[in-house]
Amino acid sequence: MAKPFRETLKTKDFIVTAEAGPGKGSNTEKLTEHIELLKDKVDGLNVTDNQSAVMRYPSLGTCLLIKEHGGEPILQITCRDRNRLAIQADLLFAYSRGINNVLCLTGDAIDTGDHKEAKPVFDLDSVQLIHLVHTLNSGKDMVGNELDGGVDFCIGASATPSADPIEPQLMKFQKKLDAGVDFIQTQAVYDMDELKRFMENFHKMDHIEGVKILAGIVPIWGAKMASYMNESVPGIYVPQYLIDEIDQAPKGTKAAKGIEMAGRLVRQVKEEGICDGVHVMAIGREERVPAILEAAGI
Amino acid sequence: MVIAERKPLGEIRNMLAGYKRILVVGCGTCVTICWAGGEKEVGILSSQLRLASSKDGNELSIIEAVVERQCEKEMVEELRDKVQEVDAILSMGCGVGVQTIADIFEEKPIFPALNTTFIGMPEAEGLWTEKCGACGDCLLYWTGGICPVVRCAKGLLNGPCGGTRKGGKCEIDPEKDCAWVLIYRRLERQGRLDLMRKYYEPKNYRAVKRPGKVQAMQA
Amino acid sequence: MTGQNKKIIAFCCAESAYRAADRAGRLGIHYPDNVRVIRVPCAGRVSVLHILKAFEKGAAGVLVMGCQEGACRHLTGNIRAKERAKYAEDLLKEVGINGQRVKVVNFGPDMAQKFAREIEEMVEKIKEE
Amino acid sequence: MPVKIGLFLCDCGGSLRNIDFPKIRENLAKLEDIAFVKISHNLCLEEGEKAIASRILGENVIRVVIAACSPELCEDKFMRLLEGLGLNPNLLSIANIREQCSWAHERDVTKKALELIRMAVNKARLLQAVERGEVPVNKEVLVVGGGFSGVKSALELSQLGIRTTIVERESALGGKLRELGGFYGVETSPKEMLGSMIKAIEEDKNIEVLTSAEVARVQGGAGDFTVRIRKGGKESSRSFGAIIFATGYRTEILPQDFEVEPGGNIISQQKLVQMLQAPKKSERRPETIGFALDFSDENCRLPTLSTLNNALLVKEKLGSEVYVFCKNLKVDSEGAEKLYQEARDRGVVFLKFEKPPQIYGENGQVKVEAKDVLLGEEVTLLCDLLVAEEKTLPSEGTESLSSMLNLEIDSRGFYQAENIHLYPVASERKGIYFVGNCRGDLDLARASTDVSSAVMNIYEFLSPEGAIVEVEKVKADPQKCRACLTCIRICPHKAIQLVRVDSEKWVAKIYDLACDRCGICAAICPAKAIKFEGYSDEQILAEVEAIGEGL
Repeated sequence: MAKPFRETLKTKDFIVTAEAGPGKGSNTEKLTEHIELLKDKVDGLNVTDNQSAVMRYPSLGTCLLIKEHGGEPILQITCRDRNRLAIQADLLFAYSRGINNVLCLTGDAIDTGDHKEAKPVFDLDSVQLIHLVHTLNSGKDMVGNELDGGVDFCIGASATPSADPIEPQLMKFQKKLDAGVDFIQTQAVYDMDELKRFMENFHKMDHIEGVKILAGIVPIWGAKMASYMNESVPGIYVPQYLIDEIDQAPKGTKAAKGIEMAGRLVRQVKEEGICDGVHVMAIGREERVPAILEAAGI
Repeated sequence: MVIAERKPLGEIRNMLAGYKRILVVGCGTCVTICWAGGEKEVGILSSQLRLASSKDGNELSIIEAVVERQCEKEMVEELRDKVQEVDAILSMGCGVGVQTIADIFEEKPIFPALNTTFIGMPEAEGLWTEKCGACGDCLLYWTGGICPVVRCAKGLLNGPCGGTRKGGKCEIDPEKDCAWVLIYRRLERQGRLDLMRKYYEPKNYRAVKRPGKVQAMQA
Repeated sequence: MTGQNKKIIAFCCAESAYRAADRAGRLGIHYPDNVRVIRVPCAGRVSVLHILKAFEKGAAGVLVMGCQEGACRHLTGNIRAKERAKYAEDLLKEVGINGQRVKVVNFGPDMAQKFAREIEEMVEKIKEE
Repeated sequence: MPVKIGLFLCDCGGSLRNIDFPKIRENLAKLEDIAFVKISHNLCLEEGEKAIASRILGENVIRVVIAACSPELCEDKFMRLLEGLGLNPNLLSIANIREQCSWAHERDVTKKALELIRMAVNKARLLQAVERGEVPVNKEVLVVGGGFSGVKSALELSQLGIRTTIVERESALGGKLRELGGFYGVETSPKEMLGSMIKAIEEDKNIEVLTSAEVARVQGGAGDFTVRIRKGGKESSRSFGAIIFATGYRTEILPQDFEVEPGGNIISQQKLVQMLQAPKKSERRPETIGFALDFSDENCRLPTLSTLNNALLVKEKLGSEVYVFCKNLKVDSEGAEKLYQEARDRGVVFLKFEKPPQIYGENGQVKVEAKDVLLGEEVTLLCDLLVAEEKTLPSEGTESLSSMLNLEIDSRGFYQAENIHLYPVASERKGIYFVGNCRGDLDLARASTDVSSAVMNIYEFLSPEGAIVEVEKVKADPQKCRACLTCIRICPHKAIQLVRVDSEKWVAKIYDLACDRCGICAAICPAKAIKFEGYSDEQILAEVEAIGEGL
């Protein structure tokens, strides 16, 4: 059985998490393969919740699968698809089945997904969700009723180090820290100077004791894919010099080059001690995560 | 001001299939100002309908009329004689106008010629943009007069989200400014950024029990 | 009803197109006689409703003839006419009438040849259908 | 009682052979509201007019349709004729059966002629009378800018008995007059001219001068402008009938044209004039002075003039060597040709070049290298001083003033005249005029002609007849108007304002004096509230209606 993530956060000096993206359908074969492959290599396995507003196998279901296989799941919850009743109910269920790490996200807009005519919920936003989890942790529901059987979640949130303009993002980040989080998994970072500036800002903020920052790593496998992400995946800004680098890699060696580049980023974060760990999001290429970690010397 | 937009002709003609005598009613207030359902647009739609039906060889007789304000019972009442002479009514008012006419002339089928889109203001000549969502609990006092409930794609109270694009643009549309970046810049200029640093509780989305009702005190 | 008696209505700006039409007559330049000229003070006076009503009353083609761009005495008359013709075209397409039947033409007061040619072109166009 | 229409057909002396007039008469006489159908041969002559007069007076006709030649030729004459008979001239509708019918087609066009006449008859049925009336007009004029053109305008207006107010941004009148060296060939120097002008202004009770004052806001339309003037921190509002802009120009050296930084021995024309008028003892007399001209800007009438003037001034005062580097000297200003000859006679050397000369600083002097077109070889000259080329630009504030008043400015930023050939001094808004250099670089003579034509325009505009207009020919119906501001925003002549009707409802009001009768507002009004009498929607659609009727 994997160690609870909250312990790992306290004890381990370089934390590695990865992301398992469920497919569109009830067949969980491939998903299980990914879980088996990654569960022992990472300290926590995030599960996306209808990523990019595309309808998929549920995040809660995948977490249960990870628990059954002895992994340490991190449940991602977005505010796009559920209102405050549904979110609280899901959290109670998750905790009762041993899932006690949650990443609170606002969620991608409906327009970026494949059900463009759906009614967006956004009853809460990420900061309000963090407050909600704390309320549940204190044994009460959102309107103050006592819970028969409480919960105790390890709470995570995200941040966008390369946002432009950066000041509004930093203010939002401060609100999340004020609300109280245990760990932060950032959006994809590529420019280490930007990340360093972000970390400098972080150290000047308050309520940061014990908060672990994991740098988000999204490997790129080709120039077209990278520019597509820039264009339509929210919160991702791949700098041109990296797009050119992957572009120059001869055909057929793109995968290896992608792994090498991602590995280089992870190693730099580790060796220069920029963050407390990394969160590798391989978006559909989970099988390459071990190779990336290897390339980074982990 | 209520903003509306005319439905495509094809959709309107499908609604009117089988009806021979139609009353096309414009409204002289909001939809005139936003060029959707005023007297001129009534003329244009009626002319289109006559042209289309004569082209298909079926006869169609149209009476054109304009009510000062379609959401007032007394003003809609003036249509009574014309309504007798027709099989169906095509209203070019906003959704409220359509329903006021429907309530008064219950025996006659009523069809909307417009799509009521939002409460907004003229941005440029012929261009209107949404500014208010009538949420019933106005919070413009702490956002520097920019409404995130309507102008932020996700209606966040503790914005911005992580998806803002380079240059402070919105996640869903590179042309659209992120409302929260606009709020940040305005509050910064006014030196009131602490308003944005504050945490805001989840919004009371039932401030107005829908469908809303307002009972004013007897003046 | 439309296209049956094949009339063309030409809204002519009194400052330019109308004078070009007169000049064509004076120079003996002949053109098809199924055009009916309606004199307007400026091409900007022609509204989309006039264009649609012209078709409704049986016109097979409508020409809105204004001054050269930049030479309009009222600065924006001819540009507005162009935008309105575009709107009228879309409205006609919705009805199933070929949008080409509406056309905005820019004139100088002495362009008699061009006036005749534009009428001939439109007569050709309405014959095709 | 149906409308009684008198219909006159003119067969232009029998020359319109491809029209069967009796057939048309027989067809139209049947219509019950046609009083009579008179065929004649020469309506345009004396005889024809008498025929019209007698028939109209004979029968109580209240609408007249004339089928004849183009309205461009006969409309005004027939309108005056009707007026003479006590009939409102707008109750006339003309069918063009000559140029656009008989002459335009070979074969028989009786059918087309009939249809054209039916169109005119349909329109005539709906015509309404439009009375002429005088619009109260404020007789005072505002002159913005106190330079030569501004002051001259005020003086000339005052001679015609018109009160003017000059608003001048600087603390004293004069503008460029205070900077220019001299108008060579004109005896009085700028200083004396300014002096005499100011004396005339002071003695003239018709002219009020407000210095260090600025126009803050302008509202209203032709004949009735309300102008807020800011002076000494206070704003006062005054009303005027017309406004003349005489805001002049400014000159600027274009640093990027020189490798060497201006200043030191590269100076402006103005600095040269100051040196000549008040030579400081300490300065060494410059041996050679060079002038650089039209490097980058073709429209350089003024720089050419000031170069020639100052070159002669240098010859007269210092007698030093003078070189003028130019591409092609523009001498089309008044007396410029003579000035050029005199300069040549006094020994000023003109060097013509294709490409702009290279200019370097060299131990305190300016080295100029250029390929002289006439000599066909590279020429290098050392000058103690180089008077740099200056670009003429509109004076500061032209941009903001024009946007405040919705006036057009041309690509170089000067005010855009309504029609550069026919009405060079008029803006596209009636009652607002531009004189002098605020509309492009003009020499003294051209500026004076500007002033007199603007003054004449204003005199006519403010005279009793000038304010006679067809009252409410284009009118926004207060009942139907929704004050949606569309017409106000798009009117090219800014002739429409929002006004309160019986002190509560806002509606659009069209100012007859400023309205140029184009009808763009009537076409765009979403409530069809604007009626353009003579070209109303109903009247235009009535003409369209006739097309369906055929024979």
